[in-house]
Amino acid sequence: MSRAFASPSLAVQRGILGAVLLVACWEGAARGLHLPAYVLPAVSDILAGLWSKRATLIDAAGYTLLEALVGYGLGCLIGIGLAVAIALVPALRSAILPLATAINSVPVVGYSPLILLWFGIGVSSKIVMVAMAVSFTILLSMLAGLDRVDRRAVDLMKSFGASRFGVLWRLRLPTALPLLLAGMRVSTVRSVIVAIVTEMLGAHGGLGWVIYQAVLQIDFVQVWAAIFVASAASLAFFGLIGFLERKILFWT
Amino acid sequence: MSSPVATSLGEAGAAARSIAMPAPLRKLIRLLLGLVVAAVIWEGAVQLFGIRPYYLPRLSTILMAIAATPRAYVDGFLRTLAETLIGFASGGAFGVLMGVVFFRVRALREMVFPIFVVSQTIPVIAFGALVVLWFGNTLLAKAIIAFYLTFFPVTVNTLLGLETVDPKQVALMRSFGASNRQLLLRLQLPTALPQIFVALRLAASLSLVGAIVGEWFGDTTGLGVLLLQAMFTENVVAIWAALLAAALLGTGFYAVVAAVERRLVFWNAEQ
Amino acid sequence: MQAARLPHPGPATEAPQAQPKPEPLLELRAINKTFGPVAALSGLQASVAPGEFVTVVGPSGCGKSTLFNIVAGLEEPDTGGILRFEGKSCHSADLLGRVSFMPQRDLLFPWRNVVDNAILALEVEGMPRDQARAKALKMLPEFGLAGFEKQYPNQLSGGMRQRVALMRTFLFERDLMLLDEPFGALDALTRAMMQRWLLDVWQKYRRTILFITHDVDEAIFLGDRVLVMTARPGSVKLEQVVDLPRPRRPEIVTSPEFVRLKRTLLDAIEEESMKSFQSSIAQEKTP
Amino acid sequence: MQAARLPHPGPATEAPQAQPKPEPLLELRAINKTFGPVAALSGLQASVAPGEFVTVVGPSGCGKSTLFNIVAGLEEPDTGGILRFEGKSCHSADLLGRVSFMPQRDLLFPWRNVVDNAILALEVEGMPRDQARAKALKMLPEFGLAGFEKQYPNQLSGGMRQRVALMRTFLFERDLMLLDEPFGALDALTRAMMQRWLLDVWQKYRRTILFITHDVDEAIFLGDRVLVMTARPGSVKLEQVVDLPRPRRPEIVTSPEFVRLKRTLLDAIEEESMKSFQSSIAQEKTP
Amino acid sequence: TGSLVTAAPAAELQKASLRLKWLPQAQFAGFYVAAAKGYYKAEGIDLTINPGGPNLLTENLVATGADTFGLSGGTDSVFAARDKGLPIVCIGVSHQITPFIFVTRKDGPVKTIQDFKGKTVTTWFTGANHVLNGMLAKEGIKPDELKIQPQQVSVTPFVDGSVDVVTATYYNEFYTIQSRMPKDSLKTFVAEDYGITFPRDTLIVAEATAKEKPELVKAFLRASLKGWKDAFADPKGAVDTMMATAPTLDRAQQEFMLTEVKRLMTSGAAAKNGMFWIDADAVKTAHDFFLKYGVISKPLDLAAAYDASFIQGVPQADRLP
Ligand SMILES: Nc1ncnc2c1ncn2[C@@H]1O[C@H](COP(=O)(O)OP(=O)(O)OP(=O)(O)O)[C@@H](O)[C@H]1O
Ligand SMILES: Nc1ncnc2c1ncn2[C@@H]1O[C@H](COP(=O)(O)OP(=O)(O)OP(=O)(O)O)[C@@H](O)[C@H]1O
Ligand SMILES: Cc1ncc(C[n+]2csc(CCO)c2C)c(N)n1
Ligand SMILES: [Mg+2]
Ligand SMILES: [Mg+2]
Repeated sequence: MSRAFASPSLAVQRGILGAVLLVACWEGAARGLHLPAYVLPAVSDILAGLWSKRATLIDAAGYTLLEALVGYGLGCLIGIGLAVAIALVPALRSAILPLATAINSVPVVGYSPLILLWFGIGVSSKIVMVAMAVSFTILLSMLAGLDRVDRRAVDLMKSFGASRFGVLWRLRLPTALPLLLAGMRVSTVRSVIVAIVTEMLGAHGGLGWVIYQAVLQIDFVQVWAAIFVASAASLAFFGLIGFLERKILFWT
Repeated sequence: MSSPVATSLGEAGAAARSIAMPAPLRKLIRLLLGLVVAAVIWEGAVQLFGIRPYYLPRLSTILMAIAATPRAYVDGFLRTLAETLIGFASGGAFGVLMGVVFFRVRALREMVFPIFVVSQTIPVIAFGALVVLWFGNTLLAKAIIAFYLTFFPVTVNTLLGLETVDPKQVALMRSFGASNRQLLLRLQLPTALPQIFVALRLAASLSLVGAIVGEWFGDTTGLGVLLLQAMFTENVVAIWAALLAAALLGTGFYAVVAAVERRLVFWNAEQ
Repeated sequence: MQAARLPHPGPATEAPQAQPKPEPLLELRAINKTFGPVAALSGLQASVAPGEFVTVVGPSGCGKSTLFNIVAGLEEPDTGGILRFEGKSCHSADLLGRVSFMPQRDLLFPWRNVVDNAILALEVEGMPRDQARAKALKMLPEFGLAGFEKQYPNQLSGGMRQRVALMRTFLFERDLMLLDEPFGALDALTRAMMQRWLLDVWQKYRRTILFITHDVDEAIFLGDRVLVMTARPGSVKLEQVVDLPRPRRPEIVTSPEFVRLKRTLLDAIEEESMKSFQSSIAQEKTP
Repeated sequence: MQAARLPHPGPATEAPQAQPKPEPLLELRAINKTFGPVAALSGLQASVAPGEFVTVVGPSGCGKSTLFNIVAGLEEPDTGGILRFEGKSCHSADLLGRVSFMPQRDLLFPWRNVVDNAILALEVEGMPRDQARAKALKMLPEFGLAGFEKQYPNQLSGGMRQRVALMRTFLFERDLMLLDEPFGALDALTRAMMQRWLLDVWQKYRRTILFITHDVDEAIFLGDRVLVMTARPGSVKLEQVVDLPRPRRPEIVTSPEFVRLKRTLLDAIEEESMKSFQSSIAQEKTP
Repeated sequence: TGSLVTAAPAAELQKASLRLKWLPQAQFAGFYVAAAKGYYKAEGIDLTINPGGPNLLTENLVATGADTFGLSGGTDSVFAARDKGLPIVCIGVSHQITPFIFVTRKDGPVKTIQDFKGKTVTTWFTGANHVLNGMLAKEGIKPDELKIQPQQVSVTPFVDGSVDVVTATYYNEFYTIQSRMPKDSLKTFVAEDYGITFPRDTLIVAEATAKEKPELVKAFLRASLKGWKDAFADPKGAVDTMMATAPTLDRAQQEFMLTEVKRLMTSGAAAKNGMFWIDADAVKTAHDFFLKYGVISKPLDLAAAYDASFIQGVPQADRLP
């Protein structure tokens, strides 16, 4: 009891200590060994660079987050939709699942050339890439969730006279929710990363584009500043979905 | 699995199955059949709907392109496979190790784990250039990128798995006078194994991502190189050829990991 | 003592005992059920009168749950058998939604609170939520759940969870209730509490109950009649009328009549369970 | 009948009954144990003679498992109490590895087959695997597990799993065995089989057994002595010597002496369980 | 890479690497030919050729010592690197004239550069954008008067007509466009016509290498030049070498590329002075140009950035193709 009470704040303190140590080592190495910026810039320089370029970086982050969020939303819809379709029409399973697994076994980056050729270097190719990456994760976790349902609970619902849809709505979907949300949480970081990776292969804007440009302009402080912003954006997105997850899954 | 005391009905069932064909062979045939059907649909659809080869070339064209320069694809496949394997093995081993260390040393876990989490929000491609800078144009550099992508899920799942150990089982072992080491090897790691394998299956895909992306940083051979080459020469057929090779590698490696899982974590699969 | 904290469901009336049976509510004749090579039920014969409390005991795997699944409409028996409900011959599937069924585990939905779990069947029937909730709220005190309506299952003890599951079954107002080992997961003491309470509630609502148990004491304590099933393939081996007066006090379990009944039943069960135990040892090698 | 398929562990000898006790193997005096604000045990007093079979009953949460954890060396009691083992005063931790302990659930390791589960304790002790396996293989028939040595736990029935767990406990040859509701998860019929079998094995190996159960019939059927514990904080409310002859036949449960003992114990338990039941209902609102 | 010439004693071989600006293709044929024929070994160099990639920066890898030699972006990137303090020196310039052209359709609305106004123009923001800006400035057009967009990997948007003007290299995209559109349907705008020369594909080394191992640098240049001469003398053989290195390349395109690259490498000052010649005037013009358009922040020491002594150290005969 008392330990459980004491440990959260201790954990936070240790977390902060860890972060401080890391930053100190980084700063110390960069300054102490006089590492040039193109090898590893000091954290203080990166933060200064971040501040001076904040307008550009915020714009770029907004651009990337837009792609990530739209793709994420689309991916979630597709994944959930396919999973529900499979749950309602079991015959679809043997058609959709092997195809999905086969497509999913190729890294998403592998598709980037085709997606860029098909959808251009604008926002749409990023959205498609993100949606692809997200929808597979969601489909698989949602299916696992829907399948996890207790057969006896299904029988119970049926004995009440519930239809296939009634069982889905009142039993399968709530049962699937924990796994679905876990998949959605993991997908947040992935969606931002996929957006950035695709941007680096060609884009009109966004953090990946900023990073690409900055590499070519030999501005490594800006590269790292953009990485910091990307990381912060990912964490915020991750935190948001994690927060929603805890709110929604009050019973676990 | 076969039983010395089987009922006659049970034996009849088993006999019916063995007449049909051994299960692995049946699976293989079904897989091949599926592939053939997919190939026919692909080939047919492209012809039937007159899809421009620029968007989707015919499967036969792609296969012929591979057949024209088989060495390039075989070499690329093997090279990427090597990078994937090294990254997977090192990432898996380090991931399990860190999972155990974090499980044992709570203070370290609280200090380092958040940093691990943050590190995973950084897209590899953003610091791939740095890896080449630090580790050169070597197999090691690619493997490190694959490693970076794989270790974290393994650490997380190892930790999760170790934490699901039933305290009653721990009490039982301790009542036998078990040491910490015995506890870890005989109880905690086996308990965590199913969870670890969930991550390893994920890591199988991720290490391939790492290898391919790693090859985008100035490598000479590999499926990633072929993909990049094809992409920038707008050679759609070559893009598809590289994709198919990657799909073969990805599915194959995943299947191997899954098969090893079925073998090692037999008690979970049979529930 | 029995009502110490448990609700008292009104003045207890004497139960009708071994009266000349009226038209049976449920009638089963020559019921067979096979799963592939496994014969679960074979030539099963039974009937249940309206308002009767019939308990069923039998060795593990003898087909008790299969019998319930058939009566609940979830599983069709092999052709040839006769299934009559309320005097009319019917298919198993016709009974879907006409029998209230409580499975072995409580199967509460963790995302629904006590009231919403209780009204699940009503919701499926299409009753508006508000109306269903109002109905359930009125019933809460009788089930010893007053004040717990907003709690979620993970906040309840095992006994309370079983009461919520029973309330869900009672709210699904059907003439026949099927209870499959409802107290199997409870420890012996909580179980004794729940038995007494169930009798009180039953005597108030007067539903017909078919009740599976493994515990002979429980079967005698609760039932008007005990059906002993044979080892697989299951059929009825013995129908024992329980001529103990109601309401039954906990002390009854050490009364001579009770002990005499128990002896009879134990002997019958012993015979069957040895059979099934032996065959299970032989079969366990092929899980 | 009882030995139909079960192994017969040699000629059963008469158990020593209520003899003037020799030096006790285990002695507990004034044992207290608190978990933060919760007092689990308070002033517990008990002793167990070598070779004795002592059963423990008591309401849920009264501290039975806590008592076992202390004796198994897993939990230190509060200072002040006296714990003596084999005549010597000791700390709880000194008992680690000196008492063979079987927890409530079988806790078999699913990745180990029957033999390897059985030899777990021997392995921990450092015995080479081959030697340990050979030893276990010789014991298999007695535990009704002959031919099952290569099976994995998920291929076994509940009764067989319990026998493997018991075998693991027996192979860890210590003078005192602690069995915490070993048959709690079994259905009533399998449970009856296991009880009779345990008596046979015990009479062959003559270990001292401390046995927790919720089932009064089981406590009387098995024990030389039954300890009834009070509601939390637990202490011994009643020590009832069971003066039934051994070997005990299943029919004994309907014998008048048995029923008389049951009545006495039930009354004592009833009183305690009502206490704990009421306090648990009062507490459930604040889980 | 088998060696045709008996190599110098292995013990004396000095390890070195060349980092290219892009993946293996005929644009770099000479280096591969030299390596294949053992010319580097003959000069005592054990040379590894490392390809580039979309997210790699040759200047950076050479500056940090990860690679010894680099075939980097061009004069613009050399200036930018020096401007950021990267200690690199240019030891040779490969493409003596601007390799980029701006392509439009003959029957389209764009007849003169004035017609760029209001049109969609795509270009690479990796150097080509400076050329475009310079050409527009020469014509008095402000960049915001047209829609300049980053150019994607593919030229399809141009072929499909959704882009009016596309940027191309003579040796690569121009080939792709020509293979996908009717012959003679294209019109091109050439930088030199607007008085702009933008030498690209620069050979660089770290300052330390230039100072401490001048012999190595000279040896590298000699071997490379031999390779290029062979490549131009026997284009078929050179393309064979490339195809052996990257078998999935399109042979016809590689042959076209080698022809174009030969033109770029032997035009301008190189026609007289030979390949990799550093034309001080062209460098100065480019420097002033970049200074004017803000590509570099301050005037640079051109002598420190471009060291012509190494290439001048090679006999002229060996430099001429
Ligand atoms: N869907 C099914 N498919 C195949 N076999 C089944 C199926 N359902 C039940 N069985 C088999 O039928 C037999 C009877 O099962 P059932 O569940 O009715 O037994 P039970 O009497 O309820 O047992 P328990 O007391 O353990 O609950 C068992 O041998 C079981 O394995
Ligand atoms: N580690 C612990 N921390 C806090 N409280 C504990 C701990 N272990 C046991 N308790 C509390 O001590 C009391 C006694 O628990 P114990 O497990 O000994 O009961 P029990 O008699 O074995 O119950 P049951 O019959 O349900 O197994 C309970 O109220 C329990 O909540
Ligand atoms: C993302 C990206 N887009 C365009 C180019 C330019 N480019 C593509 S191929 C080629 C010819 C080889 O030098 C050139 C100049 C690039 N480098 N990176
Ligand atoms: Mg059942
Ligand atoms: Mg306990």
